[in-house]
Amino acid sequence: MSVKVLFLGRLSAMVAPERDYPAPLNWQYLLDSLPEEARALVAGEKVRVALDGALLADKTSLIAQNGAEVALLPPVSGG
Amino acid sequence: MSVKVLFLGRLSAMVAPERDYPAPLNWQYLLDSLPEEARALVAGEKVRVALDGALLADKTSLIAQNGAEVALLPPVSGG
Amino acid sequence: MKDVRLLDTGFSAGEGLAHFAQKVPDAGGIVSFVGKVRGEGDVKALELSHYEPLTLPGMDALADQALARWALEGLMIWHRIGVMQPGAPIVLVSAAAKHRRDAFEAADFVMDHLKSDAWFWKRERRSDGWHWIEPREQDHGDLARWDILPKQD
Amino acid sequence: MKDVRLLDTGFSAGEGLAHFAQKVPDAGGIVSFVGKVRGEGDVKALELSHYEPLTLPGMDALADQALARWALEGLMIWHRIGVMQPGAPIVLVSAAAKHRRDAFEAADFVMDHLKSDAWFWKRERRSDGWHWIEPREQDHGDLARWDILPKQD
Repeated sequence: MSVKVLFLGRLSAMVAPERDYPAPLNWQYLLDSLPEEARALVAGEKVRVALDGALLADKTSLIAQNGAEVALLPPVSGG
Repeated sequence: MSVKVLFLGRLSAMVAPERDYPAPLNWQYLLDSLPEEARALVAGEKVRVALDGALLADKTSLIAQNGAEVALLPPVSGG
Repeated sequence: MKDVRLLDTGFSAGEGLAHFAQKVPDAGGIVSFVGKVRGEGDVKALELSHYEPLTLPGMDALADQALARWALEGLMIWHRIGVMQPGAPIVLVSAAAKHRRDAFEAADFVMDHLKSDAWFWKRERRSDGWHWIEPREQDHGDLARWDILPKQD
Repeated sequence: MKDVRLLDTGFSAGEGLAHFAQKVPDAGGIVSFVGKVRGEGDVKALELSHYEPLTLPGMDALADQALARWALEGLMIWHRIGVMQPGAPIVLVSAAAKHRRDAFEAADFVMDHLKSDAWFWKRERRSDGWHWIEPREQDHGDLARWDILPKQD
């Protein structure tokens, strides 16, 4: 009964590349689990959230069930 | 005692790639020597003239001495 | 012709371009961009990470946008992931068209979007460790051009 | 780094680009344009003629203008003259810079000027003989952009 959470970009260094959480996982529980610096970043508007590979329009509505994958996506820099 | 005149682009087909003229050569003499269609094109503002490799600001002031090279340059199309 | 790839090993930009050019025999012009890891300063290595479920589908959708917006014979987008050394190619974008303006604008558009609107994260290793790179302000400005500029033929 | 050539025999765009890339190791981005003889319709061959005393000096001056206007690591301009078959490369322009906008704009600028402001004359052989080609209206419009657009950094 777990949810896999992936931390991309600088979040991977601030938290871990990935972590397992007990299911079901909601937004507040996830936020409260993070170290302070990461929590401020993740709560801010620049971090997007994907659930099972699909971006959430409102990340605070997150509820991830057993076996789901959540990805926390900070601002990108490609090319 | 001659001046070489080069006809570039479509002028080469309308007249010849090049022709020798008696020196000194002035603009009116050169114009008068051309077949009608070429004369109209050469007299128009789109044809530039170079004397010994340098563009003339006013082609009608052309006076080419013995051994000189005159080039008649119609509109370009490169790339 | 659309050729979108996420590559986890090195590639030759020259061979990529030659491969692409063969696929678009009717194109009068091909505009290409090659982006490389800069060797200046203290940079020892560059790492590009991605998020599998979003990155390649996002690149593919970007290619479709460009193909819909400009009259192209073909579009190639190759992007590296993983750890690269200075001088190594990171990205190769090539747009082929009958008329060069279409090719220039499409390649420019794709690069602007890859830079600050695609799912990649970049960090550099310097002598004092890894540093995350964020897009420059200029990159966001470049991106905003495409919402403002009228479509040109 | 400036590499301006008038070529009277065929060349490989891929080899030209590889050659150029080696000369600009510090460039973060290289934008290239390859223009080819179009094979569509009835075109059997293309001939490009030039006027020796003006053509290469004009290309060289064009390169200097671009190098003065943008922050470039290098600029390559290769242009064919003579008779070419469909599919053969006519022109290869490559601009290398630390930042991609400089490279894109410089390559675009050089191509616009080569198209309608350089000393070349072009004719096509079709089944009914040779036909002279004049610049399209679009080409003159493209050229005028550079007098209007503010210089961007």
